[in-house]
Amino acid sequence: MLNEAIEYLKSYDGPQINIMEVCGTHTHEIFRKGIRKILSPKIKLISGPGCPVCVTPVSFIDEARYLAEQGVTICTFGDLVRVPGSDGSLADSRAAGGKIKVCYSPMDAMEYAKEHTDEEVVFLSVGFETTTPSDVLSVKTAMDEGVSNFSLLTANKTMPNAYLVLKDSMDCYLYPGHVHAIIGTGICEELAANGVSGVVAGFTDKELVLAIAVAVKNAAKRKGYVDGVYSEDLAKENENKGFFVNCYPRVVKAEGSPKAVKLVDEFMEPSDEIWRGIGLLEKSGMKLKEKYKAYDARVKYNIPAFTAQGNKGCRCGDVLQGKILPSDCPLFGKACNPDHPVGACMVSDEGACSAFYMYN
Amino acid sequence: MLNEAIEYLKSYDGPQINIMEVCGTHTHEIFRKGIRKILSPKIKLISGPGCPVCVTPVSFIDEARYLAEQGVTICTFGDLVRVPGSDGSLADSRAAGGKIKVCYSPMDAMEYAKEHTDEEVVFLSVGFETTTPSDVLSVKTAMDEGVSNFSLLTANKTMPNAYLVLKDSMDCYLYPGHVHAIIGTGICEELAANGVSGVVAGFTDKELVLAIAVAVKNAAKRKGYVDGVYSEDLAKENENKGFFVNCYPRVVKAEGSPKAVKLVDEFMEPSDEIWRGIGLLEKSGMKLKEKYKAYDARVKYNIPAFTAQGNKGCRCGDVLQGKILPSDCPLFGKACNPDHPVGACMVSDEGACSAFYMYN
Amino acid sequence: MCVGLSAKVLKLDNDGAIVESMGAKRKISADLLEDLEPGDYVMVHAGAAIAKITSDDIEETDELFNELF
Amino acid sequence: MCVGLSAKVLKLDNDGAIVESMGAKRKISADLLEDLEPGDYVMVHAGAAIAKITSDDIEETDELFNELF
Amino acid sequence: MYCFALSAYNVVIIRMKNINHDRTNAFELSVARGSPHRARAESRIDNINLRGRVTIKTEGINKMENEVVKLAHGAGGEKTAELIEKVFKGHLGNEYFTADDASVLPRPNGKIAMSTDGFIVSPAFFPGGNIGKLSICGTVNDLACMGAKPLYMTCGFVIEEGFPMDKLEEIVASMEKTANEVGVKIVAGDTKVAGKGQVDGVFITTTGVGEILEGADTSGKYAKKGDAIIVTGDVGRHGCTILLARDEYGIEADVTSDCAPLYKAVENVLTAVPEVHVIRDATRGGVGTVLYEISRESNVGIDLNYEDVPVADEVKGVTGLLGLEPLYLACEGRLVIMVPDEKSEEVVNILKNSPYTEGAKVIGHITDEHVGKIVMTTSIGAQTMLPKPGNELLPRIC
Amino acid sequence: MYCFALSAYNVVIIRMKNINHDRTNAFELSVARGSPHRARAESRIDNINLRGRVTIKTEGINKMENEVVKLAHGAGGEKTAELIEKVFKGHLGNEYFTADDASVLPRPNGKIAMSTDGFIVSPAFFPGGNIGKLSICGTVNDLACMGAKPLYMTCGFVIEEGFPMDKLEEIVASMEKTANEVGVKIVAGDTKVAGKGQVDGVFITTTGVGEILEGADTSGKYAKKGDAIIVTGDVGRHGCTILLARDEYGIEADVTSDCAPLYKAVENVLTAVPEVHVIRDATRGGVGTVLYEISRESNVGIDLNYEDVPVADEVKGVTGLLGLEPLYLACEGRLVIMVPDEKSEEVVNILKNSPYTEGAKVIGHITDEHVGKIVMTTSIGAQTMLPKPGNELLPRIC
Ligand code: SF4
Ligand code: SF4
Ligand SMILES: [Mg+2]
Ligand SMILES: [Mg+2]
Ligand SMILES: [Mg+2]
Ligand SMILES: [Mg+2]
Ligand SMILES: [Mg+2]
Ligand SMILES: [Mg+2]
Ligand SMILES: [Mg+2]
Ligand SMILES: [Mg+2]
Ligand SMILES: [Mg+2]
Ligand SMILES: [Mg+2]
Repeated sequence: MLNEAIEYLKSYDGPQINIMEVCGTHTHEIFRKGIRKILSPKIKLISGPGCPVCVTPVSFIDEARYLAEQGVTICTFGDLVRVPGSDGSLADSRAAGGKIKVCYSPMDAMEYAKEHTDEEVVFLSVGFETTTPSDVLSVKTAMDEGVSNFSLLTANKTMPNAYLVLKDSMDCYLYPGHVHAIIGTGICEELAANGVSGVVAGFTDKELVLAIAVAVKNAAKRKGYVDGVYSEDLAKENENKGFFVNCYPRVVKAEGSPKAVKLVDEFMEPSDEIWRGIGLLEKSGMKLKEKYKAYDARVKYNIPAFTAQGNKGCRCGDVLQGKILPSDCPLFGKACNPDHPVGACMVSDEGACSAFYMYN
Repeated sequence: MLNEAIEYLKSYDGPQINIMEVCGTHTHEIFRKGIRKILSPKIKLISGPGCPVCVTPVSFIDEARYLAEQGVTICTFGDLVRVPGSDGSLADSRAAGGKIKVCYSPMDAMEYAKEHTDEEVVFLSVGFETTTPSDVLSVKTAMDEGVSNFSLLTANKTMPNAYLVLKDSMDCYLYPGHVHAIIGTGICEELAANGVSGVVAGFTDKELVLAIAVAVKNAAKRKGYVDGVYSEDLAKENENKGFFVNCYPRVVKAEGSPKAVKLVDEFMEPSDEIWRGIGLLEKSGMKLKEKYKAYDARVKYNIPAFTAQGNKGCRCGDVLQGKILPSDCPLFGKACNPDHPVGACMVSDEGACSAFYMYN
Repeated sequence: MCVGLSAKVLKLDNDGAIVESMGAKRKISADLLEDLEPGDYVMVHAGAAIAKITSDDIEETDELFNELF
Repeated sequence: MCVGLSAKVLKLDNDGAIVESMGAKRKISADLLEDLEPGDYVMVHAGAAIAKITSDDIEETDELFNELF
Repeated sequence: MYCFALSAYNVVIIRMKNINHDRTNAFELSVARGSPHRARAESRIDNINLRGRVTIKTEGINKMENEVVKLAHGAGGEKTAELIEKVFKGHLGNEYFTADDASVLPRPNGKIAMSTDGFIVSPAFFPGGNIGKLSICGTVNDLACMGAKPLYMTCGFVIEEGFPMDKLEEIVASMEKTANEVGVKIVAGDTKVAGKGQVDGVFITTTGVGEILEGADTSGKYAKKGDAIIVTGDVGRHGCTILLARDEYGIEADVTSDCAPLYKAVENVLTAVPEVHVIRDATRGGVGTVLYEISRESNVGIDLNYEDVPVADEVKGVTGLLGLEPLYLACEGRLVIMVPDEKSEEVVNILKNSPYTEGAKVIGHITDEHVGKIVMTTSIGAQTMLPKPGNELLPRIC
Repeated sequence: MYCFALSAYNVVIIRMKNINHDRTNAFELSVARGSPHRARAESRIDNINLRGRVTIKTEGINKMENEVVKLAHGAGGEKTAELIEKVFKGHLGNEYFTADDASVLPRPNGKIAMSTDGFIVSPAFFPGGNIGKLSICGTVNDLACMGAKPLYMTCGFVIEEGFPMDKLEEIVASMEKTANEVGVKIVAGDTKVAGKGQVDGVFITTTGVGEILEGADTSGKYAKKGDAIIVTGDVGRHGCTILLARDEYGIEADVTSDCAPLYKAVENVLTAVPEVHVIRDATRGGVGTVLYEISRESNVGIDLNYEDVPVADEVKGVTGLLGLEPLYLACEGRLVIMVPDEKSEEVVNILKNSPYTEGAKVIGHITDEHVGKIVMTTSIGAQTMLPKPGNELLPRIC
């Protein structure tokens, strides 16, 4: 079956189909498995803003480095360690003596704080709907256990507004499986009803190939093509009709995980967030509610405002919006490479520019 | 002149003369220069309780180790690092992670505290009249400069009572030059008037040889011998007459250093102190006055009482009182050696047992 | 990692769940899902089980292919 | 060290004195003595000048010998 | 043979040279009951079949277990001499071990090979070995890669004040065992003690000198188009083991380090197939890094069958959870061998029958295309690049 | 010859082999004004008399001065390769320097000597040298002590994350200079980067292989009754310098380390007087420790004229203030030589005319009395023991 799908994607000769992944792991696995290499030239994959590292603004790193300089222990997922702020990364802070601890989970960071009462511990809370519940859990547990030296520096993002902003950049989204494992597929159905298409995809090679094949087939159909044959009637009929297929049903249920959603809503509220390269998106993130401010590092440590912008030459924004390929950025592979990343997209293995660099 | 004195000491054949040094540096320099090796068998040098390390009780080390375990930074003269407490030395505390800092002076320790406000710093205040003024100066300066994380763990000792206790152990004291540079020679004159003889000695080879020669000559005279000829009249005449000669006049003045004495009296008051090997001597030490208790580590950290005694087999006390030679101690050179000192006399290079071990 | 590595629940207690994936074991939070039981397969992300899996068998993709494609 | 190493006062200020002995220099306290002046010789112990010395010349021991012995 | 008896403060090593197996030797060993030294002493005695002739007393105090390394041990004086005498010389001593500044050694035959490596692994003890074993394997393997029989080694220790003396002895005993297995002599050593916090536990630097086997001529520059690429076992075990032993990520798995001395395997291969072009041990940076190094040094491209790269399930599980690439995890007992394709089967067969290389497997070939790059064929049959090695390994979240 | 030009991020080392001094060579160096590299570049050009033919531009950015060593530099990947290429190979490279696991080297003549030492000096830079120079001198001198001409060396670095790259380069440049002076080749190296706080700055372990000079046969075991004991200069400078450089005791004095490579001096001595019995460099532990070592190894006693031991005034001042014994302070450029008395004048004269040993002096003799002990004649003509070396050096109060 896998072979059949691969054959389909290799030999596809219908109308041009543009598919956008909006999940860093999708981007990474697609590169790692060489999936782009087997796609017909008529199929284009765009790496959208799905890597939480890539969309994290410069100022967030500056805030974290500020805390590290004050002697605060920074706990973070490994991805953020090398992301450039306006004047260096957390790896530089560490080399300068700052305490930067890579953690497997926010809960581990909380445990660390509990065991090291003489340190002030801040967890860098980045990620999408998949990660936010774990961040919240760590705060809840800290409260339950009376851990007062632990807090979050939040940059949590939510997907739906990004879906809307980017809806004209492609023919079909490859929805991130684990985001929708949490929030369910209601939003996908809604988008389809409004003419925005997408398929939920899993993460194994088979799951990705299947989801892309389903996306291509349906997107082509929407453009009036079935089995390579064009029908104007079909095209007309489908013109404003989006489609949605859940290609990851073993994990993603329509209702998502209500318990996780409830937990997040109890502790957090929507906030306007800056997405690196895209700009400010209203209600595109989550922050701790006022009543949990004791766990909000910005409040707790009265962090000054950092307003630095990324390098002007960096075209991460255009890359994330599918307007250009990483290789179209004039800095790509020259001033900007994984050793000296200029933009965030070059940092994480999940970043569009980084993946493009490493696998080509 | 030196040669003349050396010749005199080599060939001396009068009555047996016992001289007691009560200064660690005297002990050390006498060994280092080989002065014992040139003395006629009729002259015996006894190493009395002059090394502040040797007379420091086991419990003092235990107190310091207790503080180190509580995370207090211990500043100390190098001599104390290897002195055994009841269950290990400060070197062991350091190997176990304690912060033990060797300092040149109490003032340096105070400066360190001033520069490291996040640490609690305690200086191990040992020594005789020569050292105590410096200890007091560090407290005075800490007060003047508002340094509140600095204090002293005192074990300061004073000489006069020891002179009285040991007055029957010998024919003549070799008074420590620098103790009397501070307290003057009034006490020596007074002792002489009461039949206790002594000479103040300096520290160079010449000064020591001179002082010993003067001591021998006068002591012999007191016993009725002049140039080897005995006169019963002379012996009778001098029977209860002590003598005193200042053989270190370039440094030691009759009045001592009034400024230093006044400073000490302002901050400290006499205290009853335990001398390792000798026991409790009334008013044989100095401690900070009640009104300076903020700088008294015992009060500040509420140190529990340590009552440990030294190893029962150790005969430091008899050594210090001139009753036995170090080599007469059954542990000497066997269980007790500079690598594994049993008693304090084996620790410091100034210690009687250590010097005896190293130079023989 | 979002990667599609499913894990089996070995043990559950008040503290959370011990899960295992190809011999690698870790304690994770079970607070985001209802009624987890030993033997269940879950997807793990950032230290929490985020979804129960119908089956560990990714071969079902083949069936799914027939169904969706 | 009590050792008889005399030191020469090079400089004095509010903070103390800089002394020198055979090329080794250190800042010490001058608070235990009255009227110290540059050029004076002192005995140093535990970071403080404890005595002014009549002369740096330990050769005077020879004279002393004649006088005392 | 060495026996251990423990005096009040120190391990006293009784060394018996030229032991006569025909004579009845009886020794009294005073070893504290429950001491690891007892087991070791017994096992040694066992090894030379003297068990019946040895009396082991269980009285006596063993203070050494509470002893730690102190700054005085590094001061160059009597304490240093004592440490060398009692810990190092006892285990590592041989006819060339010297108190002089340098050992004087017989001239080797033919060309010599020389290599050095520093070992700073933390923790120093891990499943499958410790820093001592590692420090011998690392240098032995480097020499073996150049086709050299390891002859002489030196070792330099930097030890943190407070390091437990019995742990140090365990490390040195591992070095002895591994060196003996290979037949290499440790001819000089150095010990420095650093203040608490100036060094993390213990660091070891070893240097080896070997003589090149006749006919052997290997180098990272010699890979040729068509060469088969062999890896001698599953990859990433050591890196994975250390990662787990640090316990920073709360993951447990039953993985042991592959740490092993590979000289015998290399000798077997080179004796039969001197045509081998390249041998390199995949240590820090793993097999992926080695492949990139060789593609650059030999100016060739590499085709890799990703699915053929052997990886233990547990390593897959751990790297899966953390988002790491097994090809970039360190090995300490794996070689990458490049040999003309027609000889690859023979080499694989020899390796399968040699110690520590039973898992040998062909994983790819050398090509003259895509020079300097490694192209891997993935599970879906696509060809894509293996990302270049680069930075510190950091687990990913997403 | 090397020239340095600085690109945006890294020192680019332009190496010119077989430079033809008769041709006109002009290079443009882009070196930031005020950069220490500029002075170095200029001085090098000076050295080979090319100054007039070189244009030095002062524009260009020198980012390297802000660069530090990062964990990625030790991960074994591209960053490690970059560090080796740009810092180590540039300075230390030679015909044997290799990217392979081990260097393949010509067989030495006759017996070989092998020695290793670790260097953990703190601070890494001190008046008279730095840890790089020290690490070459230490091993060169150990080989020289055995009468061996240093041929090959390896160096292992352990570097703390955050160590300034320009400081590292300065260290490596010192190694280059010292190795060149001796004519020893650095044939292999290793670099590990330890996390912040896992190591204090930089540690270096060097290992050397040399060939024994014809006729030379020295050992600490060969001291004989009647031998004169020569020390090649004033003692304790290095230990005193380090003590001052640590600035723990607030003392200042104008003392520089004696750190120096002594092979040429030894070669001069052994060529003329092969009868020399013992040569040992007095490093850690100082001359006093060496004398005790030799008295034990040769089973002899030693008579020392304490007043003849050369000590610089400043060293006397510092040790006087702190209560330390100069004989137990480390030297890094002083040899203790024992030679039949009748040859001692000749040896002293040769040393006086050799580099770094101008201050050579007889300080005592070997005796068959008081075996294992050192008896010194003091200023008052008394004879007493030199205390045995033992513990960590701790300044005394009283
Ligand atoms: S290549 Fe670098 S600079 Fe260009 S868009 Fe990507 S991250 Fe930004
Ligand atoms: S030799 Fe040791 S045990 Fe005996 S008196 Fe001296 S210090 Fe005490
Ligand atoms: Mg040496
Ligand atoms: Mg090597
Ligand atoms: Mg290696
Ligand atoms: Mg050494
Ligand atoms: Mg440690
Ligand atoms: Mg190698
Ligand atoms: Mg050596
Ligand atoms: Mg050496
Ligand atoms: Mg190496
Ligand atoms: Mg440091």
